[in-house]
Amino acid sequence: MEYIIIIISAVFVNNILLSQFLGICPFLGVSNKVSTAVGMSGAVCFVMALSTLVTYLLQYYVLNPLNIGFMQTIVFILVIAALVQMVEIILKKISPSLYQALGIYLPLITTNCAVLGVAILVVTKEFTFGGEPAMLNLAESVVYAVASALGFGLAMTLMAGIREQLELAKVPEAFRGVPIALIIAGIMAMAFMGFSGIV
Amino acid sequence: MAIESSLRNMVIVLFAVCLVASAALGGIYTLTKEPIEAAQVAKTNSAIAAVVPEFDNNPSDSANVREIDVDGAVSKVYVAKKGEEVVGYAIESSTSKGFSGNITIMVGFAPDGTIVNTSVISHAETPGLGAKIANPEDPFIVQFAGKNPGNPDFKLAVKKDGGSVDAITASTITSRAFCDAVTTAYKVFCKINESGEAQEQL
Amino acid sequence: MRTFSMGGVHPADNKISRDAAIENFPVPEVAYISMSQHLGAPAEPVVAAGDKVKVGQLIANASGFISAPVHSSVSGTVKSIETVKDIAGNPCKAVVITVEGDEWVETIDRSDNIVREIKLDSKQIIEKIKECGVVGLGGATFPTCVKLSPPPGKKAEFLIINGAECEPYLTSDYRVLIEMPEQVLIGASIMMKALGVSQGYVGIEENKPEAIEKLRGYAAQYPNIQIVPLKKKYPQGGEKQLIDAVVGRKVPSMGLPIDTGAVVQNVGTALAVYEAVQKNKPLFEGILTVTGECSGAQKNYRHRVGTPMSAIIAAVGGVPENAAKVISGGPMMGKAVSNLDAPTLKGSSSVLFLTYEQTKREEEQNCIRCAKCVGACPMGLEPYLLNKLSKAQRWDDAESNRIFDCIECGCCSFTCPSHIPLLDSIRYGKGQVMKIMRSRPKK
Amino acid sequence: MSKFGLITKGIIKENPTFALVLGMCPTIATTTSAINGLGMGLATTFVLILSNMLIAAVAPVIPAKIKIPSYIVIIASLVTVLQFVMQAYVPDLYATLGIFIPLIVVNCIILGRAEAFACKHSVLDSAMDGIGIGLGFSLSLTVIGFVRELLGGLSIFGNRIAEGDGMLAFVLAPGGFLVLGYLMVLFRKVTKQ
Amino acid sequence: MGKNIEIRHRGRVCAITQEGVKVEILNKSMCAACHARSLCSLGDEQIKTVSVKYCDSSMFSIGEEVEVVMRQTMGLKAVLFSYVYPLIILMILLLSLPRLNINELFSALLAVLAVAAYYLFLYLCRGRIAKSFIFTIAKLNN
Amino acid sequence: MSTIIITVASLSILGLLLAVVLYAVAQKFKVEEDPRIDIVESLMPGANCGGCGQAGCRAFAEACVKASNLDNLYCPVGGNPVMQKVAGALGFEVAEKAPMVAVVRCAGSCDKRPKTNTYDGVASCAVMNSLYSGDTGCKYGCLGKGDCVAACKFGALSLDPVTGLPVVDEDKCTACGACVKACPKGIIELRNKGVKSRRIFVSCVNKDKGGIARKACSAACIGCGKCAKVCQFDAITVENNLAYIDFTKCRLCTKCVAECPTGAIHAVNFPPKPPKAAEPKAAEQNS
Amino acid sequence: MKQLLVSPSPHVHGKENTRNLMRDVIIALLPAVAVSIYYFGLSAIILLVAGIASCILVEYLIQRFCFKGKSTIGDCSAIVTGILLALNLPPASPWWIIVIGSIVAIGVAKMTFGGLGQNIFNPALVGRVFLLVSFPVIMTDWTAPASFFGASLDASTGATPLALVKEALANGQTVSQIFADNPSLSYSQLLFARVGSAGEISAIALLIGFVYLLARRVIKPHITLSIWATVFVFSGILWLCNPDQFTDPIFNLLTGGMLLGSIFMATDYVTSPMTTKGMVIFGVGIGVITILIREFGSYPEGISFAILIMNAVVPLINMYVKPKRFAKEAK
Ligand SMILES: Cc1cc2nc3c(=O)[nH]c(=O)nc-3n(C[C@H](O)[C@H](O)[C@H](O)COP(=O)(O)O)c2cc1C
Ligand SMILES: Cc1cc2nc3c(=O)[nH]c(=O)nc-3n(C[C@H](O)[C@H](O)[C@H](O)COP(=O)(O)O)c2cc1C
Ligand SMILES: Cc1cc2nc3c(=O)[nH]c(=O)nc-3n(C[C@H](O)[C@H](O)[C@H](O)COP(=O)(O)O)c2cc1C
Ligand SMILES: Cc1cc2nc3c(=O)[nH]c(=O)nc-3n(C[C@H](O)[C@H](O)[C@H](O)CO)c2cc1C
Ligand code: SF4
Ligand code: SF4
Ligand code: SF4
Ligand code: SF4
Ligand code: FES
Repeated sequence: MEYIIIIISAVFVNNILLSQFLGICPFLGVSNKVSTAVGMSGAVCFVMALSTLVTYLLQYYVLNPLNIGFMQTIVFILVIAALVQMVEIILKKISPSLYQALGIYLPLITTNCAVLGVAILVVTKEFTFGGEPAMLNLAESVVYAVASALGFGLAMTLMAGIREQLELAKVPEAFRGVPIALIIAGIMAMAFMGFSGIV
Repeated sequence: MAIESSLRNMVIVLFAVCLVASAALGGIYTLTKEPIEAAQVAKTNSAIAAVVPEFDNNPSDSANVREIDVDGAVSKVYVAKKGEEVVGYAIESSTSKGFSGNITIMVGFAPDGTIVNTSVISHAETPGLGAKIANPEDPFIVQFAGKNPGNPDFKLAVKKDGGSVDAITASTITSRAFCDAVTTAYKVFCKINESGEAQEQL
Repeated sequence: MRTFSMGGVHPADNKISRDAAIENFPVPEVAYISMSQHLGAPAEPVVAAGDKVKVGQLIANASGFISAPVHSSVSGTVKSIETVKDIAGNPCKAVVITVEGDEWVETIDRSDNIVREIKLDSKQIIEKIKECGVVGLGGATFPTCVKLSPPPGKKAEFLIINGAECEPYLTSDYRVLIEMPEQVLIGASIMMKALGVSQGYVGIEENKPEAIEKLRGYAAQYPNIQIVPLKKKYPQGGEKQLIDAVVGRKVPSMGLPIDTGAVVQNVGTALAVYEAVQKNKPLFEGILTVTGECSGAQKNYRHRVGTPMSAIIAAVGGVPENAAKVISGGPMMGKAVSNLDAPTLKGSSSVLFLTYEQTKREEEQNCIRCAKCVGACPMGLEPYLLNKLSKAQRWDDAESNRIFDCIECGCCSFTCPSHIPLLDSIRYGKGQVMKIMRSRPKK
Repeated sequence: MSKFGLITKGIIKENPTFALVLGMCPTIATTTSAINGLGMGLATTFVLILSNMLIAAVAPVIPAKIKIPSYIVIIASLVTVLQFVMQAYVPDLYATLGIFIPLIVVNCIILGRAEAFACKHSVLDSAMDGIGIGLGFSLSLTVIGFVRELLGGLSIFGNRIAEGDGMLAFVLAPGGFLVLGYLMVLFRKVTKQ
Repeated sequence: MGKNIEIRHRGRVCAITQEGVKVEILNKSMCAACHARSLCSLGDEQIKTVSVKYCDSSMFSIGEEVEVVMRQTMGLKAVLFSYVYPLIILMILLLSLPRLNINELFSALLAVLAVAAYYLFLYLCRGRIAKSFIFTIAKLNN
Repeated sequence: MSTIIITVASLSILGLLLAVVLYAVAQKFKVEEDPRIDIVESLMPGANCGGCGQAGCRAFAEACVKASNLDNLYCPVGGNPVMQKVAGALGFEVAEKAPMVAVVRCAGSCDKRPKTNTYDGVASCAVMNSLYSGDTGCKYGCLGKGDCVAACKFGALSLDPVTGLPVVDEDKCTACGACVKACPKGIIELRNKGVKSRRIFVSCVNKDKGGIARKACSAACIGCGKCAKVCQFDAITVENNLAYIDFTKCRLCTKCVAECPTGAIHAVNFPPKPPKAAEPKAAEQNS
Repeated sequence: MKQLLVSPSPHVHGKENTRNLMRDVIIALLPAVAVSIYYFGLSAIILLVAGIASCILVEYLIQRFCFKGKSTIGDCSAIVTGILLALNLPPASPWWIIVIGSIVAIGVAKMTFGGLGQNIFNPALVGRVFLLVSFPVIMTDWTAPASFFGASLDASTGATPLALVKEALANGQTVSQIFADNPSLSYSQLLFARVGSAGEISAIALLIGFVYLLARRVIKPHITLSIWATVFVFSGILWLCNPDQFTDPIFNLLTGGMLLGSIFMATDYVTSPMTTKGMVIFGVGIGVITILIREFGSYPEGISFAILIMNAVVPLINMYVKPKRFAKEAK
């Protein structure tokens, strides 16, 4: 049950893009094609899960015991950057053709604020599930990260669909590209406010 | 890019960068440690000062903080004293019944149980609506000062639920939650009173 | 009542020339016989200036597999072989003949009696049809002999005679059905024999009850030909739609009718086949409706191929004062004529006059995404999308949305409340996509 | 380019928000009021200037392959320092800006300037560049915050100008997107980009 | 849109071997055309090369511009293999192990190990994978 | 103090690990992009028009960096100045290319070429062309629906409302050739810009016999061959009833201009002629 | 000789046009308009006039001064938006609020995208939701319908049935208690006149409009019916599970903006799918989200949000749900 609440909350109610404002740059930049958006979502889910897992362990099993919680930012960013790179090497080593297929299909995901943001949120923010606020445990953290990524993917896919349609519409020149995407995001954020209170 | 990217160079440089950076960080951390703690204390104290009469002790000093458990929820109680005399209790209580997320407030009680003032420590209510609770001058907040929840004339609930509190327009939910938090605080106060501590010090 | 399974529109049928019996149009003084009267390669002239020709004499040979010979429709002297302009103003090669008398080739049986017995065998029939230059008269003028010889591996199962005439205004097929019903049925039987099939159908729209009656009268004599009344809905006569309506099979996308076992031939084609095989008469005449509310007269003419269209128009009193558009063919699929001096062709089926009010195109507005075009498309396409993709020249996407399936029926343009000329761009896009698809190496 | 040019280009031609469309997250998240926007802008500027200068100073001795990680270490350290300072001296602002302070690390503007400018220029020029870009960023955020505060809360820099409520949507999530979108169009029109 | 959509990228032949040709992708992603590319850490700056086997390498010459064609489903499949399946493994272990009273740290390590094992498995199957990711190249006809 | 030590130790360890990982990464992806690409790209006009035959300016920049010489690479938008700079940046020699400009070879304005019917379909030359020969007697001439105008990314083309013909703005035209591809009638040609922007060309593409051509359009080339005779440089050929001036041979002597009985030969940007000339203003449309 | 017209086929055209379609929608809305004027008198008239006028004006000004194009107000779509926006607001809303709503509806949601037919989101709903989020106090201040003119001047305020139930549930009451306490929640009240937005108070008037639209073939029934079916089934399941917590399906169908939204707003051509299959998916989505928000969310009513959210999904639906093609491709 807790997991379901986390998922609904992260996907719909507190959508990482539309209400937490994380990962807006790729949202505006890469959301041109639905297929890419879907592929990106899959990749982001994995990257977020993995990096949240590792940063969670670091925070609770290294930084906190050593009393150097303030090293969070610097440690997280370095670890995430290295992780992403490592996954890349591994994939390339595993199967060059698989790696190539990925490569021409998706832009490389390096760190962006969504990945780091979720990693930090998970270990700093208190969450409430009806009762007292509490920190998330490991499994919950990772579920939260994946759900956030799913929310990211959802918003991204919707936006990509809309932009593919708008490509054939007569959107005024000055609005083309980023501005219209922002306005759509604004209206979507408004629509998503309807979910408030569901969890 | 004068330097070649050999493994040795990379390790040395990165090691050096990290070394310097971390040393600097550690250093600055120790330097700012105290001001940060002071800022936190100041923040709590000013929150306390807002809800209780003037005091001259340091209520957030651990000696003056007690943790009281009411209905399974733990609330912090800060005891404010002037000289040796207890002038009030600042009770931090929170509720999850807000419109969005938790609301944590500080309620100051005079030793007789009269509410001296209330203030909001954290909340996530909607700006312009529920967020009015964070405005100390809002009529909604003002109406609590001087009331004693123990007094039968003052019923700690919004009018819609048959109480005596005027809700914020279109924010019944927030108003209800606020009342709920104040009630919790009052219960804490009563508990202190019951256990005789308040009396003892009087 | 049978009909096709999706889409379609209901334009008013306006068959105002329905009761005009077929008249013979006078032989012109000069005939311009085009070498491009059929789908495929133009015919190769075999006469030269100064040659004398008779009616029905071969004047040009087929120049390829998909091509058809051309016969003289008049007798006289070949004046020249030159370039003339067709109805669209585009040049085409033509044999120009100065008419002298009306002397027919002797082998043609000009009597009125109906020859019922089919003497030739399948091979001979097809050869005869080929020699006589018979082409499909339902619009595409595809050489009939090709259609009657299914490619190896494909087997015809039945023949469908297309008597739908779903286009508003046109009545030439209707008159043929009323006046020469038996000839049509014999023509059908001949083609069935050629194809080796034992089942034939004649599909006729319900707004021609007399024609249905008439043909049903012969049911006993032609037991393996069934008369099928069809709902009045455009484009009931579209080949794919007709097969769907009559036998409930669907021609696959990018496929041919033969993939469903069907061969579809127009009523006029059946008549031409009858005349070619039984009467030895090559195809050099056609039935042509002259109509339109503003037209000086409502006529169904039997015309000699190569008659200048202006002569026919002059016979009904010239282009009417209030006519804004002259159309060769029906209002849904016909071609607007820009050159009235163009000669008639084998496939010419009508001259239609429309007034400005009837034909003007309203100003185009934004697409309101009402999906009416999607509902109207008999091929299950999304015209609004194909239109936009064509305009944006996104041929990949147009292809994956199957623009090549469009049969150019015009239902979408007809129905669009925003007056978007959808088919104009779709047709262009379809052309481009087909070009790209053809240029791809076969896998 | 003159020192002055270095500073001004960040405001119009290479305005990080409106022209380059970078660092969108803090831009939308923290501009619920002009002051918050300004605060975020200045915090970023602080890191930007120092990182530009530090990187300009150390760039010559850094092998190409570890350029990015070294820069990240430098930037992240600066951000952490910023966190300390803000916690100590402006705790309220720190609380308001929340997670977006640590996220300055991944703000593309900073790493971008390091890569595109600082590592090839002198310390002084890099500082100027940092000031310019930072100013552009701060200015943009302040303007967005100003508009949102005005429409959403009927106040200017925290001073109410009228009784009653503004259009709340503008201080909530949708407003951030909408205001940024329309301001960007306005910017495009005005600068004829 | 449809099922058989292809992804096409312009590329340049950079090497011809006995097995096939190697092509460098030219316009790599949206990022390549972005004005803020040099400032953005999202940027996808790597040149990607693709080796195309099973094609008539004599048809191409080094430096020639060609189009690399890949079915879109192939891209999705690649994402599935490299990210989604390991994610599923990770999640399953992470959610189920604590139920077996295994402590958080260990279950996390086990989950990560399982993912590593999955990748090892992929590595062992790389021959088969290589067969299902096939690019084709087409000459540019203009 | 211990905090500092732990900090330093942990971060240093992390840094070391990172260095190793990154070293491995670097070994795997030896793909440092050639920095010259950025440099070359920054020299490009940034129109991303594809006029160079590449996918965009960056692709062109990459192609330049990769290429062993610049013979087959030319940015029509930037023209010689840009190519010189690119060559400079990359250390290549580059031969000057004569600047080109788009020229509309049809002078069948509304008064010279009367309409014979009214077109009422979508405003697209391509659609119109596939439907029929056009709304005038000349089936070669401009359809006037502006596909070329739509194709031009530089706003160099516009339809003259009076003549109904497209007009090229010389200053804006970059000779990218998009309009040449767009015109279904093949009317637009890229020609040398010429000395002082002076050009002489036959503004007609009608291949009909003289009489027919003349009947359809009073400005048509009737293929009489007078111009070819008068040209001393063999620049003019007449084929299919149509004269063509080879711009590489033409020396701008303007003799042919006066010779043409229909004024089909246009001379642009020449100083005003003595009033004798047949159609002195005929060239206006291209200037 | 006079010049002939030449154009590609077809040469004739059906009689429908955009303006007539919009006119039919306006006619279909008249019963609801009449009812709202009947019950709310002057305030309803002010709302409608201000809504229509400001929508037209905003469209005209933007078209004229920002796009510098020909005026497009002749297609009447702005009037539809204006009426629907007016019918979507609490009857006592001040006039300026609908002007703001119109600016957002037409200016932001429609013209920014390029005008009629280009928008992704339903303009009237964007306007309404913007107002709801921006002015929650005004937007939840309901006047009870009080028959006859003039009487509305000192009309009492009430809560909409949904808000009433939601509040009471939040306060710990059970559904049956609530229904027992409030006679205004009876079906007969719900069918004819109850507290709500200007246009939603009478179910009968809206159903008449629905029948008219269907009869004139302006809309297809798929979207509307699938919303109803989904709401019925989904809320029915919840209700059967726990009748104390969840309201019954009929109540859900008759309350809130359900009818107004499902008949007039979800069916907006521009923002709904192009195929019948897609329409059903769209309708089911709206139904599910509406009930989710109503039963679990903090807003008492969710159909506006539901339609907007599904509007965002429409491009995906159009992309992947294709009409049934005539035939498969040949092998
Ligand atoms: C965007 C938005 C935000 C809201 N925020 C709050 C809030 O913070 N606190 C609250 O009590 N009600 C809030 N509400 C209103 C509730 O939804 C509900 O209408 C109200 O609490 C009912 O109380 P009333 O009886 O005073 O009208 C909000 C409404 C909207 C539209
Ligand atoms: C290349 C080509 C080959 C064809 N082959 C056959 C064939 O083998 N059998 C047949 O029945 N029709 C064949 N057709 C004719 C078409 O199926 C169709 O009858 C013709 O295009 C006219 O149809 P329409 O008037 O509906 O456009 C062929 C058409 C083309 C273009
Ligand atoms: C939309 C459409 C409508 C058509 N309507 C008719 C029609 O009413 N009658 C007809 O004989 N052919 C009609 N045709 C042509 C038929 O598809 C088919 O080509 C013809 O019946 C084949 O016979 P033919 O080869 O004898 O011409 C139509 C074609 C299309 C695409
Ligand atoms: C059946 C139908 C329903 C409509 N519903 C709406 C609506 O809900 N909201 C609206 O703003 N316009 C509506 N319109 C008008 C118009 O389609 C709308 O303004 C477009 O979305 C603007 O592009 C409707 C029109 C029709 C024909
Ligand atoms: S013309 Fe083509 S797209 Fe239009 S309705 Fe007919 S088949 Fe469909
Ligand atoms: S019929 Fe016209 S307005 Fe309707 S969807 Fe099709 S193209 Fe658009
Ligand atoms: S006029 Fe033609 S060649 Fe010149 S810039 Fe425009 S499209 Fe290119
Ligand atoms: S020059 Fe060609 S493309 Fe341009 S308007 Fe004339 S016909 Fe059309
Ligand atoms: S993704 Fe760029 S700032 Fe968040």
